[in-house]
Amino acid sequence: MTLLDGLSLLSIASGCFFFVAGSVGMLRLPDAFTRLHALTKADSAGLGLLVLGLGLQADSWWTVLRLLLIWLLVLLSSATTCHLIAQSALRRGAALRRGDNDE
Amino acid sequence: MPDLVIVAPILVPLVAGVVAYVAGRLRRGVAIAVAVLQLPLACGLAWEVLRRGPLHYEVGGWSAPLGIQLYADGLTALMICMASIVELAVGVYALGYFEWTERESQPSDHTPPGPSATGPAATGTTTSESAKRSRGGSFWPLSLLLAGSLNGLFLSGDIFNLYISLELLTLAAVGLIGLAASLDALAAALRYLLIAVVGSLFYLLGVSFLYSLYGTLDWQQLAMRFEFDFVSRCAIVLLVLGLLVKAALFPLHFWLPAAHGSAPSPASALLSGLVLKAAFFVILRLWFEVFPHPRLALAGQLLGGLGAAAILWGSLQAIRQRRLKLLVAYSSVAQIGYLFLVFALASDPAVAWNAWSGTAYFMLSHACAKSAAFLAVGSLQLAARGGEIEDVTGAAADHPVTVYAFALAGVGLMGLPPSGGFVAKWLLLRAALESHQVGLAIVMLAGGVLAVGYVFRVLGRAFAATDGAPQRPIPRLMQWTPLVLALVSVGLGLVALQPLELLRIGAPFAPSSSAQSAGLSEQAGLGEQAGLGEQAGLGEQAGANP
Amino acid sequence: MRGGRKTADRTENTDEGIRSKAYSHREVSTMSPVLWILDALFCASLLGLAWQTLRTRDLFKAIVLYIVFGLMMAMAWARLDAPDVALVEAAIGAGVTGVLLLSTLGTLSAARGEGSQRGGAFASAVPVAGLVTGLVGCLVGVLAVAVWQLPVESPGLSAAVEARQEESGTSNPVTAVLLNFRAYDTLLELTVLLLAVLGAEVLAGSEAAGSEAAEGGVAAQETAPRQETGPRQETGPRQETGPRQETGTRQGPDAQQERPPAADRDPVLRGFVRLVAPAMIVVAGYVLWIGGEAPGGAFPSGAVLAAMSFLLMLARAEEGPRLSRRGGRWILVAGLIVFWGVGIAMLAAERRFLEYPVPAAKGLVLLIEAVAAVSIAATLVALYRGGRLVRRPRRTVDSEFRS
Amino acid sequence: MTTGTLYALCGLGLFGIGLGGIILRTHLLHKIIATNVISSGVFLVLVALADRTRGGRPDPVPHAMVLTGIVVAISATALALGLLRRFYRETGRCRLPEPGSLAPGSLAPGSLERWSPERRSEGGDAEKGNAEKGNGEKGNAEKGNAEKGNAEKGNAEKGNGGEASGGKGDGCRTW
Repeated sequence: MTLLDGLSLLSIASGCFFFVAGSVGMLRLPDAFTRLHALTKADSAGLGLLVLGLGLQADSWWTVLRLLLIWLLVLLSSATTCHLIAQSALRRGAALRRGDNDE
Repeated sequence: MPDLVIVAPILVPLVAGVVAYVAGRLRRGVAIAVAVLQLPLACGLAWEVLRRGPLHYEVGGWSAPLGIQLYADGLTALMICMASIVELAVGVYALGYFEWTERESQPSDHTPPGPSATGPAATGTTTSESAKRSRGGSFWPLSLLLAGSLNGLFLSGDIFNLYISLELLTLAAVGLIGLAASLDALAAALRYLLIAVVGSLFYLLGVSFLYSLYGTLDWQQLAMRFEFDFVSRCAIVLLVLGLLVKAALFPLHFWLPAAHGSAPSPASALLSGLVLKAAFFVILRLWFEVFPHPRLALAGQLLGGLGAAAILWGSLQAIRQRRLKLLVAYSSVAQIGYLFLVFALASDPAVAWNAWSGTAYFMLSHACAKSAAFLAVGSLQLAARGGEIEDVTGAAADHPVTVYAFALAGVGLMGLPPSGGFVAKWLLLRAALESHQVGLAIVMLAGGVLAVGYVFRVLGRAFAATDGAPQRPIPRLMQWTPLVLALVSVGLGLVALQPLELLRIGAPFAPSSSAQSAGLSEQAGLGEQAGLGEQAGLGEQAGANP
Repeated sequence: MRGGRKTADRTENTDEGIRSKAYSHREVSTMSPVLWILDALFCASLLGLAWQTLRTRDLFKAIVLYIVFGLMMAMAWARLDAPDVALVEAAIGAGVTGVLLLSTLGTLSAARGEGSQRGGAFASAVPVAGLVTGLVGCLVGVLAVAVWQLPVESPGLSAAVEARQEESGTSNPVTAVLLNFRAYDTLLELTVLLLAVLGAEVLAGSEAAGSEAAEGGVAAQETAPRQETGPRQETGPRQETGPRQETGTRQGPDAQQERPPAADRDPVLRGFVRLVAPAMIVVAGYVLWIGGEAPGGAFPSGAVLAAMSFLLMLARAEEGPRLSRRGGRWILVAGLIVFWGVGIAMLAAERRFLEYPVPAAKGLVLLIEAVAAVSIAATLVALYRGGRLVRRPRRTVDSEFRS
Repeated sequence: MTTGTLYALCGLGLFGIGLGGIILRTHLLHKIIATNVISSGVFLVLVALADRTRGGRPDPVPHAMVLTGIVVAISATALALGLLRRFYRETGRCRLPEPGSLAPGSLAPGSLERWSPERRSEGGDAEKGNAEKGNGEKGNAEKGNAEKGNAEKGNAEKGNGGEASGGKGDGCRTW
């Protein structure tokens, strides 16, 4: 196992950790906004680390570029979705209480 | 050009369906033109099959395991002829039907709204008016696509292609039921859709088993490779179960009466006359030509038993109904039962040909008779402004032609001579008696008697003295089309020889010529055994050298 | 064991990067115990998701679970070496189905101003449920035995496909099967889509007294004109639209959230759409083009285009090119027309139906796919909008179209 | 056990779960989701069984079949959802009546009550009841229109008379 492999493994593992943490947060946190917070963390940081890990393994720059593109798109869309959900939750007055069916 | 003969029955209606979808006001003309065109196309196919024996056509030029093969034998040709006859009649009838229903309902739209209908409702009616027009309009592309899918199904030589055809039929049928826009129709369409989709998925699961076992989807290749092992038996169960739901055999028939009873009458005629037959056709094909095995006999007995139960149950329910269309729909439940008797009867090779050809003939004559019955009932219902059997009281005075059409269709349903139904039942009865399955023979006779019961319930009311209020006039088209179709169903009894000869080509059973000719000459009263023998010989020859 | 199958025999004439992405797991697919356990876990989670989807009473939860299930299915396809299926499953199986389900739920629960709707009880009493479970269990058990008994190797047709690949005009075997060897199936499949649109249109459009009403008795329970009073009305989004519906397109995947038409003034969403929509068109084109050689093709491409349209609708930016209703219909059937046209042209050239000449095959396949992709996208949008591609007909068009 | 077999068994499991769901769940949306689960299961079996080919390459034919199947499934789903929306809009309910109970002729006098009121309360929420009540009223008003189409008697009594004729055993009218 080379150093590159090790780094890649580390990065992927920590990415997975973010995803797990995000999922746990999604399930455990009390209201829509904090849950969103957890989710977007998983999306941005977790996926970023995964992309990093995979990019280290990729055999061409072309692939790295595409991985980055994927990450960028997910960042964009998750930010937008998060914004929309939060806005709609605000409007519905779902703030800071335990919502069963909000998101 | 002979190749065109086999592609055209699929190509023409499907393309016309697409054209009708975009054609706007031309759609009616397109639909009728195609319906008229289809009859010569079907006859051309039958002629080619008679002349050259079973036809094969490799779509895209790829041979069977890789590509899809179209296949036409006598049974296919007969089915396509059946479909084109019924579609033509229904198309012509629908011309009158939709025009009339639109015209009839328009004045009431324009009347000042009653107290319940306030301002918004009034705008609602204008919306509804245009919607209604386009709805009548949707009938044409739907029925054309239905026609094309049916022909595609009859011609298909590929079990996965059959799956798609079945789904096409399902969706087209749901659209047609939905045209009625009544609440019954909505609920019935939903139930039918869910059930039919699950049925298709059962079928598809069976297909996946067969494919993974034999590595081909072509049913003729399957037939050659078929082994009767455990996995194959599971596949048979899945395929047949899925198709049984669509063919509405007795315990699985529960969706049928509501669906066929609530669709617009032309749609009911198509659904009852043709779509049910399509699923049965696939079972018939697979059972006798792909999986034939002595050990299927027991399962065949089971299906036959269910068929017998369907005859009794459907007929009794039909007698109990208060609504005209439900009566006719339950009659379909019963008549489907007759078709399934073949699986019990054909287990005896000596009578297999009689049973099989009788069943095929039954499909043909029932398609005509049942469609005619639905069309006639649709006219009566419109004329009487009500769908109850009570409502048609005295209809015979105002609409003799329509009532006569229903009576003639009833003759076909009851199986009285000289109708096509009689020929079919005769063949089936002989098969039952010769294979000593007296029970089935009794059920068949009982079914005939019960059919007399429900047909005469309607006729009795129609001929009863009327209590005054004259019925609405209905367009000529809607009076005469059912009559013509009913006459065809009766006439089928007189020209039984040609269709039966057609059936012979590519049939799974070698006709046992003695029983065949004896049976036919007796019933048809023709007494030209020699001629028949000759014809049979010719047919066999034609089958032998394509 | 799948160890035997490897990538060695693939004709590698395409972009290496894509290959290694799409088929990368093949290298590791020797059946190690670890992998086996992972597979088993994966299957278990699929089953668990399906179970939860159908068990939960909260319909919103059920739909979300179903979407997750669809995405997991996409991964299962990838695991089973079916990247083409994975693409379509993710886009159509999970994505579009999810959108349709959610928007329907929106209509259902909008009536009561609730965010979610209870799914109601199970159909029957415990003994019946037990009986059903038992029967289904028996059926599945028997089938499982059958699967178990299947020979380890299936005959399959991969060799046959490979042998004729050269003549098919495409080097992606799935595209070859879909658009050449079994093109007839695909043609019928496009017809299925058309029928669905037709049916949806019939259902959404027929508000009026039915023909059965005129026929008499069959209880013609007519719908209220859309402007009904009653509890359903104060809701935001309505899904069904008659031909004259003027309220535009407020509903989106999150229609049940009762959003006021805020998207107009929502700069974030608009900005996002402005950025992403062109990219999606490029992606759709790329997926279409690459379908000739690698996973992709008309269906995923059409799904991407449809997704873009949903986004545009969500951002209320859909005005775009003005279309008449008839124009919309032409777009819906364009794929079918081209497909049939090619088939008939082959007949006219004394070939068999859909028998492409080998040198022209590539071009024809691409032509059919390109048009079909647009039609598929249009169809998916139309299905979402109750059978019509064009929602707001101008009056003139509407009256012209009334025949 | 090979991967193919494992996934095929999983597909069968999905098939079974979906089948149970479609039979046991009453809400139509659930039923529609259940058909989709069933179809996913069948597709999984189809591909997984064909995954066990000799040559080593996956067999593209089942893949193409599944692609077709997915498209067919979405078509059927979309149509079913269209029907459901329409059905809901007109009845305010999301469940199918018992087979035959809606078909007016076959409706026994008592059978209407058999499925409407108790199902109505079964959702356990009052709002639904309200929605339906409002709906029912509207339905009556609307019936006036519909019946004019039928009977051409176009006067107000007929509209009100709808309720009376509902007693004739016409499943839809008493809502």
